[in-house]
Amino acid sequence: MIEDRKRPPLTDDGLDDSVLERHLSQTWSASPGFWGALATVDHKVIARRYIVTAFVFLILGGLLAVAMRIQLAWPEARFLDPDRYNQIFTTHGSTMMFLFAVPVMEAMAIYLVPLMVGTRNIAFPRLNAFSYWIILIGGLLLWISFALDAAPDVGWFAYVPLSGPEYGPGKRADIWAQMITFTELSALAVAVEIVVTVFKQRAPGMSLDRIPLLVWSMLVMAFIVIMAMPAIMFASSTLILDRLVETQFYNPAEGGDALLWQHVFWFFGHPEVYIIFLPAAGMVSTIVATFSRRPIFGYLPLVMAFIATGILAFGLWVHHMFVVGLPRLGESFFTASSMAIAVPAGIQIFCWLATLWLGRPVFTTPLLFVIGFIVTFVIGGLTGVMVASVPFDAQVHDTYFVVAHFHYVLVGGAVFPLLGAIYYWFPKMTGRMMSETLGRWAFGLIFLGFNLTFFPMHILGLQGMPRRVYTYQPELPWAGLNLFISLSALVLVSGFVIFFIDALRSWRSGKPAGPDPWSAGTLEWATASPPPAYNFRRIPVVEAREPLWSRSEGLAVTKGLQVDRRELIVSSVVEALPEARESSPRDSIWPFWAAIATSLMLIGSIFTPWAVVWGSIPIAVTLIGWFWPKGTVEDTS
Amino acid sequence: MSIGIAKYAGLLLAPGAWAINTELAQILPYVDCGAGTSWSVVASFGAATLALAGALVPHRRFAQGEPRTKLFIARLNVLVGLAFAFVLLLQGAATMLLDPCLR
Amino acid sequence: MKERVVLDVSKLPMHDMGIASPAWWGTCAFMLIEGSGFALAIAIYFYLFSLAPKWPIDAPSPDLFAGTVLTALLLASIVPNILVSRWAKARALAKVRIGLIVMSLLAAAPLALRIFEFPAMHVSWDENAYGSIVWTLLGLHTTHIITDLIDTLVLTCLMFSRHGDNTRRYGDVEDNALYWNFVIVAWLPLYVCIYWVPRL
Amino acid sequence: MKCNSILLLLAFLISGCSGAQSVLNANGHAAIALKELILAIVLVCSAVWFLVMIALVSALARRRIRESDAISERKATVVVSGAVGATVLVVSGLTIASFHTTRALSEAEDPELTIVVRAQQWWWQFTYVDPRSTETFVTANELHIPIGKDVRLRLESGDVIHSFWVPSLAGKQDLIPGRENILTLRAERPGVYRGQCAEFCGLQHSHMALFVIAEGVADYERWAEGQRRMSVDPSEAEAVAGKAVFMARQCAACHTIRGTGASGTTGPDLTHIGSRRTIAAGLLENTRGSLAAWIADPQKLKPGNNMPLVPLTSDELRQLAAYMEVLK
Repeated sequence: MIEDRKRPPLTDDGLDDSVLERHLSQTWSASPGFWGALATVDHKVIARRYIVTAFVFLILGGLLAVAMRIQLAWPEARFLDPDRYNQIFTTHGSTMMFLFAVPVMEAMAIYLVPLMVGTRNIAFPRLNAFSYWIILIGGLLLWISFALDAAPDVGWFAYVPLSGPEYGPGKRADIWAQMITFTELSALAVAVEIVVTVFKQRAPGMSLDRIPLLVWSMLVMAFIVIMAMPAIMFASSTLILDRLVETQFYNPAEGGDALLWQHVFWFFGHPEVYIIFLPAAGMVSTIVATFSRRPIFGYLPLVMAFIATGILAFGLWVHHMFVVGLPRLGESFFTASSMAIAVPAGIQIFCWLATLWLGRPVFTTPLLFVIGFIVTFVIGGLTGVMVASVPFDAQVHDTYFVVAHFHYVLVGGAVFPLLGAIYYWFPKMTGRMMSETLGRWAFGLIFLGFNLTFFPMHILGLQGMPRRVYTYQPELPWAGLNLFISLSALVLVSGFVIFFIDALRSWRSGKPAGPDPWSAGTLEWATASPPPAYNFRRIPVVEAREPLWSRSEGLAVTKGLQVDRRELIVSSVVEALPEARESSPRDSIWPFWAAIATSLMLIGSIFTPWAVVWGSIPIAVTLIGWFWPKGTVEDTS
Repeated sequence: MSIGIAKYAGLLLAPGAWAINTELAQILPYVDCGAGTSWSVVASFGAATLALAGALVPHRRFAQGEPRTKLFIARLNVLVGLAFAFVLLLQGAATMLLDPCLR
Repeated sequence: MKERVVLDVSKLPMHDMGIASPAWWGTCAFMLIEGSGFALAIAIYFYLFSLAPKWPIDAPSPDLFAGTVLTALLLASIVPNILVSRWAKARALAKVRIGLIVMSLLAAAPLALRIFEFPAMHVSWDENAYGSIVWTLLGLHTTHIITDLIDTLVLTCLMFSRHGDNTRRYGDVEDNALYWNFVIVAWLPLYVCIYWVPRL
Repeated sequence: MKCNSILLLLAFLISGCSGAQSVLNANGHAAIALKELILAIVLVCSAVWFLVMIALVSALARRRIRESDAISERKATVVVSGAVGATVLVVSGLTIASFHTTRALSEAEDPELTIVVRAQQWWWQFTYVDPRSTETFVTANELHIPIGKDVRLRLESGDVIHSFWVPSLAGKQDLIPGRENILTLRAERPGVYRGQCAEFCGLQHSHMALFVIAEGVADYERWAEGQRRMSVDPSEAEAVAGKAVFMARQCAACHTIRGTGASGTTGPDLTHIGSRRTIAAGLLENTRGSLAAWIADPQKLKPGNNMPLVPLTSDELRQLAAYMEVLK
C-alpha cells in the first residue's frame, strides 16, 4: 500500500487508446471466479441479474395467470380449490407488482442511467449489489412459501381484518408483509443510487435541459419511490406488529381502524403505478425519437408531464376507496386529481404522436411495441378517467372492469414499452441483435392476445362479475366470455414464448450489433456493445441534447482522469460543471453478507420479535465490514 | 421571497397548495357539515390562486435574456404551476357542487 | 469512434466535501426517506386521534419529565455537533477526535433517558391503538438514535486509526453531524405529538 | 382491432337480456342514473380514443412533404397545444358530469323502511326494523323491498370487510367492521335482482350472493307479515321427526328458529327458510334434495364455510330436510 502511494498516479493523459483500455480494464474489472461474481459492483452485471431475475418472476407469475384462466374457463370448475386459488391470485399480483414490474424498471435504470449520463458506475455501487441480493431473497421467500402451500392468500393489497391476527391464521400474511419489506428495501436503495447518480455524476455539460428523457423519468420514479415506499414500510411493519405482538393499529375494538390500512397502503399503492409507468414513458420517448430519426418533439412539456404526474400520483389514493363510505366531497377532490392526471398523460401522447408525425418512422420491432403501447395505453388511460369518477366507480369497483383497466395500464402501458426497450437495448447489453422476424411475430401475438384477453373483461365487469372469485355459478351469463378469454390467453402466452425463445437464441447466436446499430442519439451508444467494465474510455463532454447526432468531428471527451484507481467525475446539479474526481468503491463481498444478515433478521422476525434484537448484531458487523476502509487507492484523496 | 426560491415557485408553491388542499379535504367537509360553513370552498379557491401565482412568478424571467438552463427551469415551473392550478379549480368545482354532509 | 479532447479534469480535487460529495447527497436522500416515514407516522397519530372519542385512549397524559430532559439534552448537543462539523471542515484531527468522543457520549445519554420514557406513557403497546402508535413513535426514534450512536462510535474508532486523517473521513464526520441534526429536528414534532397533544 | 364501440354495442345487447346481475340492466333509481353517466362517459371516451387512433395512423402513414423543419414544428406546436386545450375541456366536462351525478344521487327523501344488513363470512343477515312498532324480524340472503320507496340499508360487518352490491339497483358500498355505512335503494320496477359480495372476503368470497326481491307494496306487506310470525309447527310425521333431530343435534346451537328452543346466532335465522328461493347464500336452489345435500356435507359444496359437518343417518337427513321445507 505504501509503495502504491509513492508511485505517481497514472492518468489517461496522452495514453494510447489500447494502453488506456488495458489499464482501465485492469482497474475496473471484477475478479474471476465464484467469489468475484458475488463481490462485483459493476452496475451492468448487477442490472443484468436483476433483469433476468425479474423476467423469471414474470414467467412464474404468468404461469399462475394461466392456472387462474383454466379455473375460470368454466363455471364451477374444480381445477383449483378456493384456498389454492386465493394463494395463486395473491402470489400472481404480488409477484407481478413487487418482483417483476418495479424491479425490472429499476434494473433498466441501473443499467441505463450511468451509461446515458456518461459515467463509469452507479453511485453507491455496493448498495446496488446489496439491493439485488435483498430482492432475490425476498422473491425466494414468497415462492418457497408458495411451493410449500403456505403462500399468502389475502390479495396483493391484503386488507385488514382479513389479513389481521383474527382472520388470517398461520404465517401467510406475515410472509406477504415481509416479502414487501424486502422489495421496498431494495427499491429504496436503488432510488437513492439513481437520484445521486443523476444529480452528481452526469458528464460535464449535461445540464438539466440536456438530460435524456429516460433519465428524467427514472429520476422522477426514484423520487416517487423515496416518498411512497416509507408508507408501505409502515403498513407492512404494523401489520406484522398487530399479528405478532398484538398492537392494535387495525382493531376497531381498541381504537384502531380497518380503513387506516387502506389509507396507508394506497398512499403507497397508487404512486406504485407511476413507479412502473414513468420509466416506461421514458423508454417510449427514447424509442420514438430514435426511430422517427429526429429529436423528440416537446422535450420541456414531457419533462413537465413526468414531474406533474409524479407529484399528482400522491393525491389519487382515495380513488381506491370510493365505496368505503367517506364524505362525498372529500372523495370528489380525488376525482378531480385523478381526472386531471389525464392532462399530463395526454401531453405525453400528443408529443410522441407529433414526433412520429414530424419524423420519418422506421418500423422496427421496438417501434411496433411503442405503437401497440399507444393503442392500448390510451384505452387504459380512458378507463382510468372512468374509474376516477365516484359514481362510475361505485358500479365497476372490484369487478372485472377494474381488472381490465389495470392490465391495460400495466401491460399496455408498461410491459409493451418494456418489451420494446428490451428489443432496443438488447444489442447494447449483449452485443447481439434480436431477430426482427421473431420480434414481429412476438409483437403481433402479444398485441392480439392481450387485447382479446383483456378487452372482454370490461364487459364482464359491467355484467356484474366481481374480481377475485375462484368460480361463478352456471346460471350467470359469464361463461361464454370467460371461455373466450381463457382461449385468448393462450395466444398471449404463445407471443411471450416466442419472445423468450428469441431472447435466449439471440443471446447466444444473434447477429453482432456493433456499438450503435440504431444510429441513436444518446450516450450509451458511444461505447462498445456490450460496454466494457469502465463504460467509457474517456468521459464524454455533452454539448447538445443528442450528443451522437450533433457531433461534428468526433465525440467531445475529457482527459486527466486517473486510471490506476476507480475514478469518475462528479459534477454540479444544475449545470453539470465538473467539481471533483471522485473514486468509486471496489468490489466487496460485504454487501452480500449484509444482505444475508438482513434477510435472516427479517425472516426471523416473522416468528419472534427477538429476531430484531439479535439479528441486528450480525447486520451491524457486516455493515462495519462494508464501510471500514481497506487502505486502497480509492481511499486516497 | 428570495430570487433563488422564486425560480421554483411553480414547482413548490403550486403542488404544495394542492397537497394541503387535498389533505384539508379529509377534515373540512366534517367541519363544514357540522357548522354550515364553506371553508372548503375558500380553501380550494385560495389554493388555486396561490398555484396561479406560483405559475406567474417564474414567468417574469422569460424576457430577461436568461441563460439557457435558467430559462428551462422557469418554463418548467410555469407549466407545472398551471397544471396544479387546473387541478385546484376542479377541486373548487367540487366544493361548489357538492354538499359537505353527503356520504 | 473518433474522440476529441475538449476538457482537462486533472486539476480537479480528488474528493470534495459538502454538496460536491455524492455521500452528502446520499445522506440527504436517506434523511428524505426517514423524514417521509416520520411525517407519515405523525399523520397516523393524528388520524387515530381524530377517530377516538377521547384522547389518549384509556390512559392519563404521559409524564413530562424524562421526555423533556431528553429534548433539552438533544437540543444542547447541537452546539458540540456543529463544532465537530466545523473542525472536520478545517481538518483539525485532534479536535475532531475529542469532539467525536463527546458526541458518542451525547448520543448514548438519550438512550438512558428513553428507558424511562416508555413507562411514562402509562399505556402498553398492546392495550389500544394509542399505546401502539406512541410506542411506535418512540421506537422509531430510538432506532434512529441507536443507528447514529453506532455510526458515531465506528467513526470515532476510525479517526483514531491510520485511516483517520483523510478528506473522506472528514466528509463522513460532516455527514454524520448532519444526520445527528436530523435526528434532533425529527424528534421535536414527535415530542410535541407524544407529550403535548394529549394535553390539548 | 377491438374498440370501444363494440363495448357500446354489446352493452345495449346485454341490457336487453334478463341477466339479473348487471350494471346495464338498471331497475333502481340509482342504477338508472349511474347507467346514464356510464354510457355518456364511455361514449365520450370512445370518441377520444378514435381521434387519437386517427392521429396515430396518419402520423405513421402520411406522405412526407418537403417543408422546412421550422414550419412543421410550428404547425405541430399549434396542433399539440390545441389538443392539450381540448383535453382540459373534456376532462373538466367529465369531472363536472361526475359531480352532478353524485349530487343527484343524494337527494333521497326520508326512508320509509330501514334494514340492518350484517355481512358475515359468507352470508348476509337482514334485520327489518319497523319504525311503527318495536317489532323486528331477521332473515338471511334474501331481501324483500317494496317498489317505488326509499329503503335505507344500514351496513355492518360481523367479521371482515365485505361489499354490498346489487348492480341493477345501486352502486356498491362496503361493510366495514367498526364503521357503519348507509346505502339507499329504490327499486323502480318489480323483479328479482341478484347481488354479490364485491370485496374479497376469504375462501368463499365467490359464493356470497343475495337476492333482492322488489315487489308491489301489497305483496311486500303480505311477505313481511308472514316473516313476523313465529315458525310453523310441523304436522307431518317426517317433519316432526326432523324438528326433533334439529333440537337434539348441534343445529340449534348456531341457528335460530323463532317459536322453538333454537336460538343460536352464529348461522342464518331459519324461522322461514322454507320461503326463501335459495340456500347457502345463493349457492343452491331451495329444494328438499338440495337441503339434504347441503346438510349432509356443507364443506363439499362450499369448501371452508363455517357450517360444520354434522354426522347424520340418511333417515335423519331426510327428516331434517323435510322440516326445513315446511318452515315457510
